[in-house]
Order: sequence, then C-alpha cells, then structure tokens
Amino acid sequence: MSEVKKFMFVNRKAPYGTIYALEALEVVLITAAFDQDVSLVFLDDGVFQLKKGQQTKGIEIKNFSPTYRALEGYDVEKLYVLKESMDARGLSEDDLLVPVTVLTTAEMGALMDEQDVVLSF
Amino acid sequence: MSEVKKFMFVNRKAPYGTIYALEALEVVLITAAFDQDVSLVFLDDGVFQLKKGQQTKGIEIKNFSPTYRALEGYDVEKLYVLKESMDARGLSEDDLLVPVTVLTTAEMGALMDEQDVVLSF
Amino acid sequence: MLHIVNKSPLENTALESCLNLAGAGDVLLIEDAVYAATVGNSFEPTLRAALGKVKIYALQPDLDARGMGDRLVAGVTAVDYSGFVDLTTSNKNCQSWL
Amino acid sequence: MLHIVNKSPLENTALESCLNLAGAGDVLLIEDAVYAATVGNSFEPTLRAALGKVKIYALQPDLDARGMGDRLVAGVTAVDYSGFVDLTTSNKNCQSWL
Amino acid sequence: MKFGIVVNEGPYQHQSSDSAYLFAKAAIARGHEVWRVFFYHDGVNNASALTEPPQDDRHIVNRWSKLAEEHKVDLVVCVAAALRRGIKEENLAKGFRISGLGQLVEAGTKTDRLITFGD
Amino acid sequence: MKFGIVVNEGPYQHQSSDSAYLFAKAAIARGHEVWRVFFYHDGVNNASALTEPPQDDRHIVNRWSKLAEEHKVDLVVCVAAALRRGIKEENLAKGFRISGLGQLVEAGTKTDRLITFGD
Repeated sequence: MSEVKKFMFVNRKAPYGTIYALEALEVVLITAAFDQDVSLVFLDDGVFQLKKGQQTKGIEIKNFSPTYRALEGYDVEKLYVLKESMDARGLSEDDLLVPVTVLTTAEMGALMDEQDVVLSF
Repeated sequence: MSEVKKFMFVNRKAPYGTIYALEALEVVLITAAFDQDVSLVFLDDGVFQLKKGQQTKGIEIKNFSPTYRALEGYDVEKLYVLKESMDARGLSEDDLLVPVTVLTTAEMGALMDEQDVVLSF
Repeated sequence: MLHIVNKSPLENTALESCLNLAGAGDVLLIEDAVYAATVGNSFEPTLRAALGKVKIYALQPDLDARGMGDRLVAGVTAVDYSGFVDLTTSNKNCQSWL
Repeated sequence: MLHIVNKSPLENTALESCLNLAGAGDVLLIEDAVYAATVGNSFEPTLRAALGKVKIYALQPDLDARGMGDRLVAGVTAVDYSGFVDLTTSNKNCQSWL
Repeated sequence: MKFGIVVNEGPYQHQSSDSAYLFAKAAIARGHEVWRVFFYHDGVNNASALTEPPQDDRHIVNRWSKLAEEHKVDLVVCVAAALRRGIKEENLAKGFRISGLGQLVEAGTKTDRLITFGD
Repeated sequence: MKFGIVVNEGPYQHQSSDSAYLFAKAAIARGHEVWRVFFYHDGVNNASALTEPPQDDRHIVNRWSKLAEEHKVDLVVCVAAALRRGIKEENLAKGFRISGLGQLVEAGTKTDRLITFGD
C-alpha cells in the first residue's frame, strides 16, 4: 500500500455499553501500522471513551482505556474532541486520559470535509 | 400452564430498521395461544408499527403489518397507544391499521403498574 | 461531503448532531431516519431550518416500507437506491452517523 | 414498579420517556444510562426534577467502569448487583426500557 | 424468589449479556433461584460453541455454560430466532437447549420476576 | 467508480445488511465496481453458513454469496471480530473469506468511496 490517504475515525459511542469503541481502536492501530494519515475524533457520547479513572473490575470487562495513552507510540497523534460534546457532558480537558485538540462545531465540520475516508463507530 | 397472568408487550421501536417489532409479534401470538391476558402497548417510535400503507417491496423485507390486523383472530384485543407519542409523530388514529385505545401518559403509567409481566421490544 | 443518517430523530440524537456539524454538504436519510422528513413530526422544524444550509435527501424505498411515501416534507428530495449511489459519487467523501 | 434503563440520555430518548411515564415507582440506571446520574451533564436538570416523583438508583459497577464513580448527582442512590436484585424483589414488577 | 431472565443481544457487541450474567450470579448469591434464561433475538448468539475471545477477555459463552452446570439454570434458545441466525444443535454450546417461544411464556407464568436485558 | 462497503451488524436484527446489499446491487447496476465488502463487529454474522430464515423471508447470507459469485465481489470477514462471535472456516458461507483488519484499511486506500452500514 504505497498510497497515503487521510483516514478519520469518528467515535460517537460510550465505552462498555457496546463494543464499538474497543473494536474501533483495533482498526485505528492497524491503519496507523499501514502508514496512513490518521485522525481520531470524539463526538457526542464518544468523548466518554477518554474519561480518566475507568475501573471495570465490577463489570468483568477488560479496561481498554490505557490503549488511548499508547496511541502516541503508534504515531497516532491527531486526537480531536468537540467542545460542545464535552460541555454537554460536564467534562473538561482535565478529565481526559490524553491531550486532545478541542474544536468548535465549525472547525470539526471543516476537518471532516477534507478527509478521504471516514469510518464511524 | 393453568395460571393466567397479565402480560404486557411494550413496543417502542420502528418497524424494519430492526427486527424487534416482528419478533415481538411472534411472542405475542404464542402468549395468546397459551391463554394469557395479553396487552400490547405502542409508545414512542413503536406507534410507527401500526402505520397504514406499508409497502416493503423496495427494501426486499416481508411486510408483516397485516399481522396486526390478524391479532383479533387470536383474541388479542387490548391494543393501547400513547397519545403523546402519536402526536409527536404527526399521526392520528385514522393513520393506524387497527382500532386502538388511546391513552394519556398518566393512564399508560397506571396500566403498566398493574401488569404481572412486562416484555419490552 | 455526504452525510448518511439511519436513526429516527425522535429516538436518537444522531441526526441532530449531524445537522449541527454538516457544512454545505448533502444529507441522506435512510432506514428509520426517513421519519425525520415526514410532515407533522416534532423534529420537522429542526429539519426545515437545516434546509437552508444543507440539501436533504430521503430514501424512497425506506419511506414506502414505513407507509410514509406520501408525507415527505417539501424541500426534501426523494431518491431511490440508484440515486443513493449517485450521491456517493457526486460528493467527494461520505460519513455514516451510526 | 421498577423501571430499568440502559441508554445514555444524551444519545437516546428512552430515559426521558421512562421518566415521563413512571408513576411513583423506582428507576434503576444501568450500563450507559448511568451517565444520566452524573454531575454536570445536560440531562441533569431533567433527572433532578424527576427525583421529586420517583426514586432513582444507579448501578455502581457501571459508574466505576466509566470513570464516573465519584460524580453521582445528590439524591441518586448507588447500588451494586446485589442491590439491583433487591430492587427487583421489593417492586412487584419491572420493565426494561430498551 | 424464582427468577426468569431474557437476553436479547449477542455476546460482546452489547453489554446486555454481561449485565444479565452478573445479575443472575448476584440473584443466586442472594439465595434466589434463577429458573431459566431465555435467549431471544440476537441473544441466541450467546449459545454459539465456536466463539474464541482473546485470552485476556472474559469468555461469555463458557460463563453461561458454567452457570447452568453449577446452579441448574435452564438456558433456552428460541428456535425461530436461532434458525434465522445460524445457531443449531451442531454449533450449540454446552448447557444450552433449543426450544420454542412457549418456554418464554412459561418463564413469565412460572417465575416471580422476569427481567429483560437488551439494547 | 470503485466502491468499498463496510457492514457492522448481523443479518435480520438490523436493516444495515439489507441496505448494504441493495446499495451494492444498485452500484453495480449503475456500472460501478463493488471491489470489497468488509464485515466487522456483528457484521461477521452475515457469513454464517448455518442460517435458515423462514421460507417467505429473504435469505441474507445466500444473497451475499450469490453477489460475490456473479459480480466477483470480495467478501471479507474480520478474523478477530469473527473469532469473538463464533464464525470460523467450519461455518463460513460460500464466497466469504476470513482475513485481517488490514483488508479494511486496503478497502479505504484502494477504492474511490468507502460506505459504512451499521447501527
């Protein structure tokens, strides 16, 4: 695969309630391994994926949130969060596991427009 | 099964987008065959299940809406629709496939409270 | 960009989020999202307001299946599957709001 | 009656419908619905208003999994799975708002 | 008390099967009986004998099988829903049995509480 | 144009597999190529060779197999998602193959448009 395309992964769902967040991460890692231009976007309930302090022992599901911290090691460094989504959930950047770029609705819309491939979860 | 219990089936989802409406009907028919006291409730997007004029040829899925008309033949006669849900969807009783009893929110809540078994779809 | 939405706006906030974010692109309603484009539902005002910004399409086979083929909000364009394909080629990329 | 809700109120209208309809019973939030009972989310005012009418519980293991164990809205009671079981026995029937 | 449980979603995709299992365990620990778990809709996929989750993940199907064995829980898979989705005797996990929807009605009449987990 | 399609939900439970199929057929009828359909999440259940829907219903799995045969569509099932859900060579329907997530990335790089159908 010599072509490099802009891949955006749009995460709109909370973790654990469904598997989408976990299986999305698996695609992100592979896409980065194929040297594509990867952006991750967290919108709506997707911002909950980045919440610090997840402790999953009581639901017997593996806590996969440390993987977000590992993304940097795979050269996945473009993480975007929609400000409006964060605000509506009572979250601030301090609540998040990793450093992110906070975008307004207009900025996020413009960023989506310029992608080659958008995968949503 | 000599005991007779009050079974309520709460339909809250639109038809075709998911299978719940269809598979709910299958349970309703069996429950009636076991001579239980059956009520069907249509709330929220569930009221769309009863919309007249469904034509499914273009999506290649079987049109199961005639089954609602057949319910009477199985002695399933208690069909309730929440007025608020119908109003929010621009529907009136004339739009529905079968005669129903229209209930207010308070009446619907009271009816639920008196059931023995509530199954939701 | 083509935005594809498949959820009823009376149950799920996906369409609302999409309309908030969508720039000058096209929005296609399929599956349960077609209810959003039918006359008299409580989301209709939001949909109408968005018509000033984006072009909105609804999949006719999904409208027909749901008995809503004759209730399309004025200003929304009905398309068949062939029209759906054309929307994906006339836009340079697309996104499904799952 | 025990009402069990498992959807985030910021994505899905199930909890809103439930709170509209629930009489004097108990409401238990599990899975993604626990976000409704956390401080500062935009559904909080609706939840607080409902506290006058129904008793609201949230499943602690689901709060913890989501990193929300320390953000419970005052007036909501946290329960573990054992408490969940007790709620189903102390109410004479129950309904899941799927 | 005597409990019936309904599971409407498949393993892993949704949390519902996990929640149902943890509820069942808690009910038993509290001294109650879990008389039957009925798997409907995509819930029938909980009965697949072929699942192989990653080593560090829970094995949802085996967990149900073990619960059935240790606590005599009757695990019933709806035959119509199962045929639609490719669950049959040949790929049915231990402790599950395939039967009709009448078993769900019976779970409603014969138990004190019937709790549904789904999406 | 060259299309890639992603299917994220299993057959019957959600309409997404139906919509994806009808989209693929329409694209082909319009003179386009459907290069690959990638099945992810519960979408892997579309590849079960064991489904038996009622006689009067569409057979979703067979429809995909036939599309693959008639139009040389590459039907790829994600191996990790499939193992979690019990889809393996032994119950894999005709025309499907099991492979890695790299095939999804490739569907993104090698096609002009990648369309996702899911829940």
